[in-house]
Amino acid sequence: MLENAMLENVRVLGSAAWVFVALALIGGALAVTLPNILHAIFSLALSLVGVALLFLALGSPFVAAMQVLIYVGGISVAMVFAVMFAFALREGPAGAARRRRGLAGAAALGVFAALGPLIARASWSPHFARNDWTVAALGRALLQHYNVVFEALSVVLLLAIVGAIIVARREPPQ
Amino acid sequence: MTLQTLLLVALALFCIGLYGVLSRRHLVGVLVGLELMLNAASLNLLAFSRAGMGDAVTGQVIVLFIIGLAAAEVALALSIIVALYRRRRSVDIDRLHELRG
Amino acid sequence: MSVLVRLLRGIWSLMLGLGVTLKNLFRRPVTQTYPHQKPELSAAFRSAIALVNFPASGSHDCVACMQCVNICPSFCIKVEGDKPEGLKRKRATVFEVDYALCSLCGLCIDVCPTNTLKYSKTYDDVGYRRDQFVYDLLTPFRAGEAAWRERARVAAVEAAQPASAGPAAAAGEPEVGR
Amino acid sequence: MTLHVLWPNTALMTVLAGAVLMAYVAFNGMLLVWLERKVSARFQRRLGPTEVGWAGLLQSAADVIKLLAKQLITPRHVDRPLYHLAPVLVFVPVLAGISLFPFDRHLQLHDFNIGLVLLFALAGLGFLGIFMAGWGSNNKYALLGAMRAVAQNIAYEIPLILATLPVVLLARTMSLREVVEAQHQLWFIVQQPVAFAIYFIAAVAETNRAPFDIPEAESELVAGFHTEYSGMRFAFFFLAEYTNMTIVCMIAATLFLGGYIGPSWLPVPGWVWFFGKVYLLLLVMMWLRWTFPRLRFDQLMSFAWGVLIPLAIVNLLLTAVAIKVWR
Amino acid sequence: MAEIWGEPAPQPLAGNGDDTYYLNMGPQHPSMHGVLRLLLHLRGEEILEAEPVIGYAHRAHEKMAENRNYLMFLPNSSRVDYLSGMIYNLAYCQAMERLLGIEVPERAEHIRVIVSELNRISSHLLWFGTFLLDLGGVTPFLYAFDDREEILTILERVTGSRLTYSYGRFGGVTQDVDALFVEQTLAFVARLRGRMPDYHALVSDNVIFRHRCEGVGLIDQATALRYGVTGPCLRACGVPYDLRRAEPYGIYSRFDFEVPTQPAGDIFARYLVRLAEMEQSCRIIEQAVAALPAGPIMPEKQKKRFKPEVGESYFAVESARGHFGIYIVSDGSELPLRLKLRTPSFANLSAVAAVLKGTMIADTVAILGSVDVVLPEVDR
Repeated sequence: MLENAMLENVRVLGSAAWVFVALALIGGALAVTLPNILHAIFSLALSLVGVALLFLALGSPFVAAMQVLIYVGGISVAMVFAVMFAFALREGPAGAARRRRGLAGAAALGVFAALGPLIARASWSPHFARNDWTVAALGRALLQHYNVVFEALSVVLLLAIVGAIIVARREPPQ
Repeated sequence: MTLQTLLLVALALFCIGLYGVLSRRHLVGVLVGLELMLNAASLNLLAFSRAGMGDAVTGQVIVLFIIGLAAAEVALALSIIVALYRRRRSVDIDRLHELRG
Repeated sequence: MSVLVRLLRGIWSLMLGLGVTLKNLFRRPVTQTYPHQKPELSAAFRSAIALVNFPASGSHDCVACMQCVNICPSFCIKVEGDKPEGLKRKRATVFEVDYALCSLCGLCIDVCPTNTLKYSKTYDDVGYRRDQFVYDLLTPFRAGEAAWRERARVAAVEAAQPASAGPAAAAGEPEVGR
Repeated sequence: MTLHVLWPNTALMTVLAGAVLMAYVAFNGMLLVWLERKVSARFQRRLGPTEVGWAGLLQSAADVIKLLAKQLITPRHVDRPLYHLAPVLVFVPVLAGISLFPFDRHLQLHDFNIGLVLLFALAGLGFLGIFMAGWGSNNKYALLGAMRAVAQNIAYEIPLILATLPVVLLARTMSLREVVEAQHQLWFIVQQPVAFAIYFIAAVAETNRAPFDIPEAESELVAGFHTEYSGMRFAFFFLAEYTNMTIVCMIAATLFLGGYIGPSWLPVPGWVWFFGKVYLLLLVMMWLRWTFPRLRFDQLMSFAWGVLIPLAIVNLLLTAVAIKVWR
Repeated sequence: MAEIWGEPAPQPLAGNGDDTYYLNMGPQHPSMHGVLRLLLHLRGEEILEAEPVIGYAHRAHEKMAENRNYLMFLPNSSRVDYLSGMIYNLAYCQAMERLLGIEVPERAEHIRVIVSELNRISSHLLWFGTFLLDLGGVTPFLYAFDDREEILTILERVTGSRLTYSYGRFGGVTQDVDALFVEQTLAFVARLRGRMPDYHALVSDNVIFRHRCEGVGLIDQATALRYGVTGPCLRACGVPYDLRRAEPYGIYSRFDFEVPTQPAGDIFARYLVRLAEMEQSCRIIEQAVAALPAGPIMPEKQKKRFKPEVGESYFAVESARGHFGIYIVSDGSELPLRLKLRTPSFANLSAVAAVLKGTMIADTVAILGSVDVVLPEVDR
């Protein structure tokens, strides 16, 4: 498009969103670095809340609510639940993981270095402010256009529940 | 904040998650990293949806699917981790690797 | 169907319980608002022991026989006595009770030969230190002690003379019985 | 080009509304504590608070002063960040939740078109705070209490949501104000008595009130997840709990009892109706609490999964079929 | 915890390497009935093992007896079990009367029966309240205490004390009763009977209560007999053993009453037995009041010092909790050579430890409450 350069500078979010970005990134950074795994999960929850707020700011309150309801209220709680009852909480000796950390950091930085400039340089053709969705539209899309996916997902969830129960069940004492 | 900045933020989140997945020895720690990566993807999708790439609903629908799938994934992963822990008394990736076979 | 019947029966039982509490909601509270409403003490109410003030003699009649000291399971009574001049019986000069130790069994009252021990009726003693509960039972009698001794001496002297009245005047008949 | 933000219009408005809500939450907490004491006392043929203020009305204020003045004790063995964060994290979602309601026709901060979903999402946030408290306290009673609380809340959130769905079907909206507006002819409790019953029972369980007060069963777990908290931190939990009660009763009043709608011939403002209904429901919750013994944990769970959820699903299906037939 | 079990635990909550952990319930805990300490080995909420640790309320009553003369032990007797202090107090008096060969006047015997049964009812009422409190029901607790208050007021008028009555003396009782006492007692019996429908509606029929109680905490007959369980707990296993009937003491053989039993052996059976026992106590009270003769309350000749012959005596009564026995060995001096108390709670608590395995924490509290242990009585 012709006006690419101009359009790229159009703001999708207000500057208040930087707070949410900070929340998401700091929470994420803590989640991958804190040695105590429970602290890590709680930081993940913080990051998820940040992402949910970003969703909200992006004009998708329903998705944001679902993110909080399922991700924060469900998934992270399930993680905490599992960790509390079953696991040795702290990781092994820190020194043993140093090399791994170095490699992981290099890999992550590498990905960022590879993709970041691409994103920065790529030209997008955004045409904004389409706010024409409602919960009803979302529901119609889910149940009509994406019906097969929706049903498949529900089957997957059911299977996951059954599978989880079977796998995690304590073997009866013999 | 422009679309580009938002995409960079999502990339940063993705890389943080990647770092977590690669550096953690604790299985749940790996799972935490994975969730971060999934969220980065969701953020991307919504940003595009917002920016009018595709129709307004599709991006949101896919994010909803991601959330649902993540729930299933975490449930299964956690149950597998619990079962592994019961059998091997460890959630350390390296030790699990050594114990294979 | 039986599940439904059980469910309904369960709900009905809960309703009955709610009925009971609702009924009591509208009944008069039974609370005594203590500092505003003082309790009525029964005649038998037991509090720390005290010495009876016999009207006839105007004083107590502790003869320091030590029976209460010896019977006390808590070892909380301390009695000392001397023999006033001219009298046959001893007379208490110290009578202390450590109320913090007392178990209010009443054995001392049972054994008292002169029935000069009784329960007091104070129920609201407070203190910050334990030694505040060491009661000196002779306190109310201190003022009249010298006069009593003088009267008793005179009575004893009179009793020694054959013409005078009986010796009962000094001791006095106990009128606080149990 | 800024996208519209879903908060009240200006920053000043936001701050003001927040302050008013804070004040209401604090006042409401104090009022409910006083009410609970008074009501429980009368159920038990006692007097309750009588000394501070008329009929002991200032007793709660005196307690707040006491709690404020108390030393904040941090036990040595706690997980500090979690221990300190938990009370706030429990309290914030509750505060946010109470800001969503239409107290009167024109008395609402912002009418979200998915207000109901937001409410449940916020309720989900509270679990994490409870978990943090339970784990951070590093105390087995607290941990057990947190476990129980979260398991119970998740189990009862399902019937809670399922019981509100028939109302959504009937009102064809998830906006709280529109749900209320849909009840001008008939309160939804008339059409949905079973849903209301399920909702109310699940709501009592959600707020950890007797007979579902298993997470803080004092005869079993001492005080559950807030065993190690004292002073103002404890007060936060306490306040969150009472505000939570208020919120579930507000939802019930909004969804089933016509919210701010009352008989139109009476010259009574809508908010009076709203709060009247809310406090009536709160009184019923107190009545339940002071009548029944506590369930056992597994019984509680099987009651949710075995009775409430099937009942709620059947009710939802029947409602859906009925709507399809009659509309 | 960790050091007791010989396991290092840097993270107290990390558990024992598997998903089990230990919980130290008590000695300071809201529902440990005093100072019982239960060491629970748990998986989740399920109890793998439970070990009661007792001794926190040990006051050496038996040793104290050996260092005091017979009379001086009187106040101790009602403090062994402060909830049925009257029964224990009178039991000690009766044991001494057997040892000393003292005859008790008729009127005193009747008064003893009346106050004992009143005390039994008050103990059962307190149990009723605290048991419901253990189950989370606060209101029945206060209703029961309201009723119990009446008994305490009645007994206070006669004995001067509300809980630890040193009312008995060797040969009789300290105070005589009057017409008002009789009136109040009968009024209380009527009041209690009037309250029973409320209790049943509020508690016995309540579906939540039933679910908490029925089939929980099963003590079968064999276990009960093996551990020497007595009192309501034994009668709830279908054994109609009541000392008032099995080996009547005092004048209990004259009264017409039933020994309520239940076959099930669970918490609910114990609950029903106690409630039925309150009614039976009411019947005994009515008969004793009707037959209350005039006369002295102490023997004509009262001794001040008691020196039993060389010998021994065992006397057992049915307390509110079961078989309470006093065994006294006399060497002919003013001090007992040995005084041994057989307390029912001790045996009952032992049986509880055996049945706790496999239950949940909430059940533990309910079972412990249903057995009605008084810890100072266990420790003595």
